[in-house]
Amino acid sequence: MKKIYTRPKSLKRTPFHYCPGCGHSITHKIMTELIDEMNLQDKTIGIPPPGCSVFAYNYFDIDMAESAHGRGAAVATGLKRAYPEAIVFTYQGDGDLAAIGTAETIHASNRGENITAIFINNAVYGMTGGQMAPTTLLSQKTTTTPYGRDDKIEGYPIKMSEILALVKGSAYIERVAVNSPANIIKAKKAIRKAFQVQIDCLGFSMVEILSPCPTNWKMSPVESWKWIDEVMVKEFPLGVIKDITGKKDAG
Amino acid sequence: MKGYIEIDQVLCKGCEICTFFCPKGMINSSDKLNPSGYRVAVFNDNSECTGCAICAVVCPEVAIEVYRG
Amino acid sequence: MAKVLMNGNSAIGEAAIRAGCQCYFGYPITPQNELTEYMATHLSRKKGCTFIQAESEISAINMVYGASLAGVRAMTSSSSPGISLKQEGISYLAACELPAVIVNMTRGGPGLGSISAAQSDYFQATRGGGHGDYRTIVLAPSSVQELADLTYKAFDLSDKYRVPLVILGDGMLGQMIEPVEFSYEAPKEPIIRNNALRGAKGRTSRIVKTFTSNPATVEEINWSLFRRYQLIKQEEVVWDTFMVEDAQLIVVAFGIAARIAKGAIKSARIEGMKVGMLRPITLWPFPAEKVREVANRTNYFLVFEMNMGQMIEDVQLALEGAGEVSFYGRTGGVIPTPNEVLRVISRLYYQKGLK
Amino acid sequence: MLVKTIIAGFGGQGVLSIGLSLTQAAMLEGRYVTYLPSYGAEVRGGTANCTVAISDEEIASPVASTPEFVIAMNQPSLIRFQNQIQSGGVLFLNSSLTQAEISRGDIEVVQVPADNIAEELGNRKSANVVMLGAFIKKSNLVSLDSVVKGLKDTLKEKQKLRAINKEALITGYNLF
Repeated sequence: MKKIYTRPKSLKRTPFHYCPGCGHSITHKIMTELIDEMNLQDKTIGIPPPGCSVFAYNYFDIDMAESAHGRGAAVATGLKRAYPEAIVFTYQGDGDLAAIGTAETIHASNRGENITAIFINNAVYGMTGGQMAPTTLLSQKTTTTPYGRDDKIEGYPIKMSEILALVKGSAYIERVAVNSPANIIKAKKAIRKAFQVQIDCLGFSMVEILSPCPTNWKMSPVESWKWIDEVMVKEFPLGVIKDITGKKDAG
Repeated sequence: MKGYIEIDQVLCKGCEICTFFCPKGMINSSDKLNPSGYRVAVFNDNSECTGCAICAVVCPEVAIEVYRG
Repeated sequence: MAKVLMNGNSAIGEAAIRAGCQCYFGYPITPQNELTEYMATHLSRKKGCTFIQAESEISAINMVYGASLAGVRAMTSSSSPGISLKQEGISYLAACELPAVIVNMTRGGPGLGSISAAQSDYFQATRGGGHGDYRTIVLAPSSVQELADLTYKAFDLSDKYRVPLVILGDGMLGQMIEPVEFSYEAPKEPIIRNNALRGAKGRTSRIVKTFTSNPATVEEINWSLFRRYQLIKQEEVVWDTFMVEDAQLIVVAFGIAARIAKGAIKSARIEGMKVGMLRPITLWPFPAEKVREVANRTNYFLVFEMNMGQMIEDVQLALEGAGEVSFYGRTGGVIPTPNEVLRVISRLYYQKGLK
Repeated sequence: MLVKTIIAGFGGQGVLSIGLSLTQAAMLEGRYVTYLPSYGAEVRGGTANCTVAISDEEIASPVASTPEFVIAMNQPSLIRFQNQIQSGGVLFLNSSLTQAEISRGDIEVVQVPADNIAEELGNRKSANVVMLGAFIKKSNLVSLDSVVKGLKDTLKEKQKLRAINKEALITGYNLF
């Protein structure tokens, strides 16, 4: 029999430190699969953030550089402008991209920086221990919204994809989820397209990934994957939010 | 038997995602603990596996290799 | 090349381009805007070069970080409140051993302060400025010509030691126009450092990071930085002296204050007072040894700064009690006159019974 | 010998540009020279001004707290700077736009109807250059030749403007 599914070449043989059922692991996997399939290993540079995925460089077998919290888009901007031949992606969580780094993200997008943001939205601050994120759902309990997020106090879950779609320099924005075989395949397609948009120099691309965090959601892995379908997508609907390419799928 | 899978017992974290998604119910969690202390998944090799690779697609740990033939 | 008239801010820009600076990222703040504007005019059109007016000082310094990752010469500039915002990025640059040139055209503080010239960011510049155990090399020019000369030197030094470097000027230096001569030609080929992140082609992948879950590893990083800082202290201390040989009173001053002090000292000499000056050009590493050497000849020091007394602490540390240190300072952006400093010198000379 | 001059007027009167011409001329003569503009919010106030320091040795401070010379191109500048001039210093007044009410007896006042002369020459905008001509003659700070050469350097492309300015400069110079 033939081996039809195995570990991607650009994924190092290091066990993930992520919790069981975590969406980071899935995302790393499909990204490294794409880096292999698109033959990008020797020109891709990743900018992981502080947070759970700070150790992403232990897994991606590509050049990577840590950035300060929220500054990924600015670091990627400097890197890409200094070395335009590189394929540069930021890997950012919701606190990173949608709170502390909102300005950097919106302006990099508005300048049409030819970079790709991989935006992990799990509605919670993971590494610091389950505090409220800008994307935490209303009435969702976190360690800093112990009675549930209240819009009168904490405001509303912020929708970065919709915001960035309004910004003229953005080229491609899609929201996906990594909580089922079909969704994972769609997520991979979206990231492929985002990379292709960058290769074609069309401007800023972002894939928002609804990503399970069983530990901080206080659920089993399977429950957390279901919760995305049952609850989270109602606030964050999946699909292409902006696409200037006019093509349904990328090459 | 159309296909089979190999589960890396070191990488597996026993999250049971594969168990949940396997269309044929071929993967079960076991009582076996791996070096990290997780109850690892085991493949029930009774020839119903089609090698569809859904388990591998969803496996967060990239612990599953799929064979088909 | 013949001398041209240029303001200090533009002179830095021209010198930076000639030093091979390929990327400039800035955010407007008075009194350094001429530098940002100079780069917008002259760097942005150069082949392979980048100018971006960033959305904030924080973004600008992080863009510098990104460009430095790619191995090119990059710089940013700002003035005091903006430099405070850049400290996050400077700490990361230091931790990741990434070169960068950061210009601070200091203005009055704290807070929004004034837009006039001040030297109140001495502590911030010479003590690292951000979080963690690190230093930046700090150069303190006192004329437009020296701004240009030290800007060339800045890129070389920063690259050589892989540490971020701060040019600590002030609002007046940035604004004033003086004749300046540029002695370098811009390199024909871009300068790309080794070990840059430019894709793992034909080599193993490379990681630039500082965070680890192992404190001992971070301690090792700190030791490695510390050893480099020790080397810089040994190799790169620069100062200037003026009439110290027979001086009974030594004025210690840097940057624009040193210039003002020099005028006062010339007048004092005419009046028969034996006064000299020691001017640190590298504020970090501080010329402590030179201070001690001068102290072999006289016990009396006057530290003159445009702040409430910051460099005085380095002078006192250097002397370890071996001299008597007085202080005169104006702050908030008030610019003292040479005559004012002359009066302080005269009073001190008389009070200490110097002849 | 260190000599400091403050040149002040409305924004748009060209006070900064004649300051630069003076600085350029001093540089061409191999002197030490500094030029310091007023900057920031101040520029949008009543006056724009700059300080030019010319010396045979290094210049300690580009700031003039007590300048030897002041050129006041308008009334607010006159009011603001007349008390700063050194005793024995010279105040150059654009008498076309100022009413001299000099309260000091220890300074010399030189009246130059710069705007009127410039108007007669057919270009009122060159009033500043008329004043510069008068200033360099009276102050003897730099030579006419150096200023003409400096103008040539600073106004490379603008030939027509250079001719107008040269005429204005020489007219001002020949007033005294």
